[in-house]
Amino acid sequence: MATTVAPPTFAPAASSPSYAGDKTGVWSWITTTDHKRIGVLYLFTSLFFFIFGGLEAAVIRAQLAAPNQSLVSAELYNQLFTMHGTTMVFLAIMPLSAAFFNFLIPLQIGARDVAFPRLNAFSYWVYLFGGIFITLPIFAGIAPNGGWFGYAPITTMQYNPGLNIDFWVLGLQILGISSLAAGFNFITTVINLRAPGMHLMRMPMFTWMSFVVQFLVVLAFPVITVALVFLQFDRFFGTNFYTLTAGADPLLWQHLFWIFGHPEVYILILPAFGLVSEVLPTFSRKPLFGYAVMVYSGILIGFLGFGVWAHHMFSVGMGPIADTVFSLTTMLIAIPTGVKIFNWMSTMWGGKLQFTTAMCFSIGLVAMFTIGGLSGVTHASPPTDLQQTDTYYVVAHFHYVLFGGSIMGIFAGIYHYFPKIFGRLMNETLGKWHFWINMIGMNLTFGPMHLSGLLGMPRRIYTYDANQGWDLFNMMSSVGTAIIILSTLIFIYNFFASLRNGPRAGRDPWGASTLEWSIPSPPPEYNFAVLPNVTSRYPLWDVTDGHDLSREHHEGHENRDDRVPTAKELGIPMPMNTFKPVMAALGLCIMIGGMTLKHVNFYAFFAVVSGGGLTLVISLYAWLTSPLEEAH
Amino acid sequence: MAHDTAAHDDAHAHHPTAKTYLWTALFLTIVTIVEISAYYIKPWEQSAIYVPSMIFMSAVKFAVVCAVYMHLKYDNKLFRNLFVGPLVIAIVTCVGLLFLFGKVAIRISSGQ
Amino acid sequence: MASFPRFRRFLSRARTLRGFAPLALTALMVAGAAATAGAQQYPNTTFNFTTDLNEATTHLWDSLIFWATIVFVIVEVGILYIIFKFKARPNSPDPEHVHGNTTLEIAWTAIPAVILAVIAVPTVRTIFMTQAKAPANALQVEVIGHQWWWEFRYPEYGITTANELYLPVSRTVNFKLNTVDVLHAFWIPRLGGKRDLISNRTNYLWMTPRDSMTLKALNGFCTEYCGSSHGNMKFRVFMVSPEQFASWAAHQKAPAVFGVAPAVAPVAAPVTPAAESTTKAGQVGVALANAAAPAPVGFVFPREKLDISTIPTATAPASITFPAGMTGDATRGQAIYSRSSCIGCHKIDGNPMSAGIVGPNLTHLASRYTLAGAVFENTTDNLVRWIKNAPAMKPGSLMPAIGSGEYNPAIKANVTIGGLSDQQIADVAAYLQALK
Amino acid sequence: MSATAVEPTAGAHDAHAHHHTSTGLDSRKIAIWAFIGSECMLFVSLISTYLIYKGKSRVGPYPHEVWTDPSTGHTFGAILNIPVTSFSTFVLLMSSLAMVLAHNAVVNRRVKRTTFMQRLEGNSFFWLISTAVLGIVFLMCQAYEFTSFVHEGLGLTTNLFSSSFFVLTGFHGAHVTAGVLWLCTLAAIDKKRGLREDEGLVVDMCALYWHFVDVVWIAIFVLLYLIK
Repeated sequence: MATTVAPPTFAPAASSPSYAGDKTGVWSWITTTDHKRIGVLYLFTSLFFFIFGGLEAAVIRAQLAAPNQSLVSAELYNQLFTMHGTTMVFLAIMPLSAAFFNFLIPLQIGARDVAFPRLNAFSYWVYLFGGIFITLPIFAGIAPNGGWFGYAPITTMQYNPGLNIDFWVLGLQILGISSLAAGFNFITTVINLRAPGMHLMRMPMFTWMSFVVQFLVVLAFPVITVALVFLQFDRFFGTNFYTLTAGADPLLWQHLFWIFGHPEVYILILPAFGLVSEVLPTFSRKPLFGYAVMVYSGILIGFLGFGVWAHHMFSVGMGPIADTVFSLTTMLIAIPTGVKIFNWMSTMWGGKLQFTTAMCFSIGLVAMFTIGGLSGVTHASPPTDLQQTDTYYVVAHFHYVLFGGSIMGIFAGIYHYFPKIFGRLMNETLGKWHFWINMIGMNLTFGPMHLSGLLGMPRRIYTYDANQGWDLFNMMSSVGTAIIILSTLIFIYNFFASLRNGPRAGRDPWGASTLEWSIPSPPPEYNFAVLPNVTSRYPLWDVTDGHDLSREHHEGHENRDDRVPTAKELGIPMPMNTFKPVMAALGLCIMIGGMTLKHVNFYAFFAVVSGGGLTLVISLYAWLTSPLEEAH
Repeated sequence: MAHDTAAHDDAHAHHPTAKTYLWTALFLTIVTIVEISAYYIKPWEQSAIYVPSMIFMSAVKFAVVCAVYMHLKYDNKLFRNLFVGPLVIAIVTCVGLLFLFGKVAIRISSGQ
Repeated sequence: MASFPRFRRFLSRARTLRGFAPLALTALMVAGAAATAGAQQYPNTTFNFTTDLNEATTHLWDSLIFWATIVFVIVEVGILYIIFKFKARPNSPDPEHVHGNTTLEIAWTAIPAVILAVIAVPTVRTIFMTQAKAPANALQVEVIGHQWWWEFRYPEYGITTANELYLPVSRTVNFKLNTVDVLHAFWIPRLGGKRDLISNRTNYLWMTPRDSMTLKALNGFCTEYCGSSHGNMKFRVFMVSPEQFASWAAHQKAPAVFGVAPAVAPVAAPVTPAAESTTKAGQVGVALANAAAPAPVGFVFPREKLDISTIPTATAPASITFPAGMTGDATRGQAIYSRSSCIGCHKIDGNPMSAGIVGPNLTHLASRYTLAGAVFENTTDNLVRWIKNAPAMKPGSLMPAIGSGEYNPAIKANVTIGGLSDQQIADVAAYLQALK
Repeated sequence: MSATAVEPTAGAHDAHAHHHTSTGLDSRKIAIWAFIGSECMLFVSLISTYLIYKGKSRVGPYPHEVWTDPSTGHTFGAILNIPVTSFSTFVLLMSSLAMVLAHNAVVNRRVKRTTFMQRLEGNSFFWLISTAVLGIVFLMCQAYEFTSFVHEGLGLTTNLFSSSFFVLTGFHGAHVTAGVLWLCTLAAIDKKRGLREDEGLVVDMCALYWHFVDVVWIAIFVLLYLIK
């Protein structure tokens, strides 16, 4: 049941004051503390970086289309693959998920905002500035070049004296701060801001999976922070953490990195699982099969994710006991993951399947992620992994997981939630074109990589010799990349055309079941005029008072939406717009980013770092001493 | 203001008195003195139980501070879970790392 | 916005084809797997029964892919079936709100667990089998990784060589893996296994190649990203009979025989005659005179047995020019070599001046088929250009440009003092090519 | 909270304390506990690194062993100064007591206090300042320790032990410094207008952080100093 509709005491009007409408202008976006606007900012920024990272991959594939090519130099190639990985992981997929955390979590749990709205704005701006900081060097040819997991000692001053790695180390620190701040914020939001009756076991699956992800973030990021601090101190102050001559063990970096890195994999995939778990029930017209098991398997995946890190390192020679332990824990993870796949299939089983674009992408995820999961099992076994690790087989594996999994799930989420976010529907025909071309392109790109890897092609090589038996597969992969680019162009066109001209969506264009669909699209700034009282997992389906909201809105049109009153009219206190988090973020990024100048000019270094620090302190003080909301 | 009740419930939830805090401090001091003495008592320091006993004593101190000073014993169970969960993961990770870098693992891994 | 009515009609007709992509992928995978059986076409395939190690791994892979295929087919066929069967039709009723089924959920928790247990047992057995101590009588080979080339030492024979590895069949070989700089990984796909070379640590990898591998030439790669020329860090493995190995080893152990009576170039000599090299479009070469090459005293892997995949196809960049028809003199070359910066890094047994250990040991350079981490064929054309400007041929190469006037990226300037003229380079090349 | 109140404490106004919360708890306290959970992983990474590198240094000086520099012939003693560190450990332990009494004083404002001891118990400013001062004493001990190490020839870059030791204890020291600043801010507010009973949470957040920094030191003291 949903008691969220405001009493119809207000006359219908042409436009409703949504979060996007009542305050306009660039400044209102810069100073916003509204979780929905921040979500939209995340969405646009991360889509930009997604396309940027894709272009880096396009250059990589062009270089590898045929043997012995020299489109780019070895050095530039190394920067490209490093930045492709770094961009996709830290600047595209994680923040794309964050866009959905921001937009959806408060709506799904029936909250007015996140627990700390200004901290939320701070997270976004730190991400944006950090993303710019780590991306710009590629245009000067001094981008990070140590691979996205930057194994020591190739990243130490001795073997990498340029600024490249400094950008990487400091950029990741900045992005880590953004993720950590968001992590604390969302943990608190989910624990504390649920609407009355929204028990943990009534939360929508996306919120559940995101909740698990926040714990992974706050527990995994400190480890990489420490590993990066060691590296930064080594490079800046001459400490010995990775200094070979002092007897340092390069495996220290690898272990610390992967203690972070494996949970990171689940940070990337679980939100997509959550999105798919929203889409599949909606278009099957059936509740999610085995809700409780889905929750527990998500938690288990997250928890086990901390106990498998060394399976990335079977080739370093850890000895049979460690190999066995990490092999077995890795295999264990296949069980909850498999359970999820079968539960999704059972959700569809017996349903009334509507193949919207979002549904197609969701089914695509189930089909494609399965391939990535199964190839994952083949290298959970150390002896076979030794033939596969650091070859294109592994590249194929994690692209099936991250492209076939995360990106497919995120596309499903974008098509599904676009009407909620922007109030307009995306074009379904173009959506189908996007889906099918994307599906073909993806399989053509990454499918043959299984073979080139199993046929002996190492990863991260900037060129290869002819007659190795890899030419055909590489050409296929490169052609596939062009097809993915085509599909992405269709998506971009569809996105912006629909933003402008798409048909108006009602509250619940899909007949979905969760709270976010009970309010207007786009939602008013305060989300819920009256906090809903939740009595079921599917409040819009399990109607108890005979008032079938879902059907009404499904069949209804945009004109049926009554004019939505503003927060002021309803007397709901809203967080004020503020510039302070932006300034604090800017100060922080200048302070950390300015450290790169240490190797250039000490006085500039000192001036920039202290200037940034001062900005940070002053903005923080102003932030903490000013009230969040207007006095009421 | 609803604010008051929320803060009150939280802060006043059966917290111990200053006396309890003083006794706790005394206990912690005594354990610390025992620890430091153990370091100087050669037979103890060189015996096999030295390291386990030291880890045990510090674990007790750790637990007492968390339970009494940080009110975990008296507070909402949620806080305990928020702390103990990560702590367990942290300790398991630490033990795992120490094994992986330990003499045993290195000897086995060289296979020679 | 365009609505594409035609495409929509097409789509509604093509709806029965939904899920074609997974099927196509399956077909692709099966076709690919079948194709991998042919090692001729796929010279670096990882599916082999060439060593005991490889055999164990391949068996394990077979069982993994067997179960994975079953799960794959169940899931993908299941999805297809569900798509066809439960597609919304105008008259289809609203589905029942089923929330779960405990029996089913236990089943698909338990069944994968059982499958994984079935996989885990041979996995663990293989882990302990392959990581046991190598047999005491194994041939010890020390593998030392450098940015970006391989050093191989046979302590038993007192041999040090680079980038080309000779292995006798039927005898266990135990690789002792170390690196002098960053991490590398040692991988011969056809023989199986892979181990990282970790700074400040020692790793081992051992295997016993089968008889059937005699006179096979294989590729080896560095698979751990190690900097600019990671893609250029390759090596060759020549599998030979124990007798051939003994002959090769005896020859390699002796200093290069230089200055003995001139002899006919041996069959196995990798030196491309000048005439041949100048026929290449855009290439110029040198003719070598006074190459006092002795008759080969030891076994060298026969050229005609080289697999096509082991012959490099990379060419030197056109930016390095070399005058055509220049003649090098080996004796003169030896003198130039012995007073140039070469000796600071390279060692040639029999040349007391040349005792460097930073670069590859050049004692029997002329008996090798490749140069510079198995990236280039060991031809006169490539050798003179390599000496002239190595960094231009191999990005990041620690060997500096030596040709006079060439750009040296290490000092960000052109080579002046100590640089060699083209004639001097031709002489040095002649000397090196005499080192059989 | 009134608009006149100026409280430079972390997120004081960000929490919807006066809004509905599902647990009835203040969001800020949940956030600080999540933060402390995260800090566990931070310190475990640092401590693990120290323990991993223990005994792996190629040159001295060493924490517990005597070492003679082969090039100079100079002999170094065991570098760790147990008496000084025992004292600073005790100081930090007592600061935890002062901290918890400060919180006790703020949340028991309504209690009638007549005797000197009772008034002392209720003097939150005294306890806050005492905590901060004890923290500063601890930092001074650490500064003394670091300086003496450097004088004895153990710099940040000397060996694996020194790098991991200085970075670990330095990180802990940085946390103590942040805590001292936080405490001073609270004390300033208390002096200026008095912390109200309903602001117990503001003190509690600082207290939780401070105690956490203390328990980390309990672990560091045993693992680094007392176990050889």
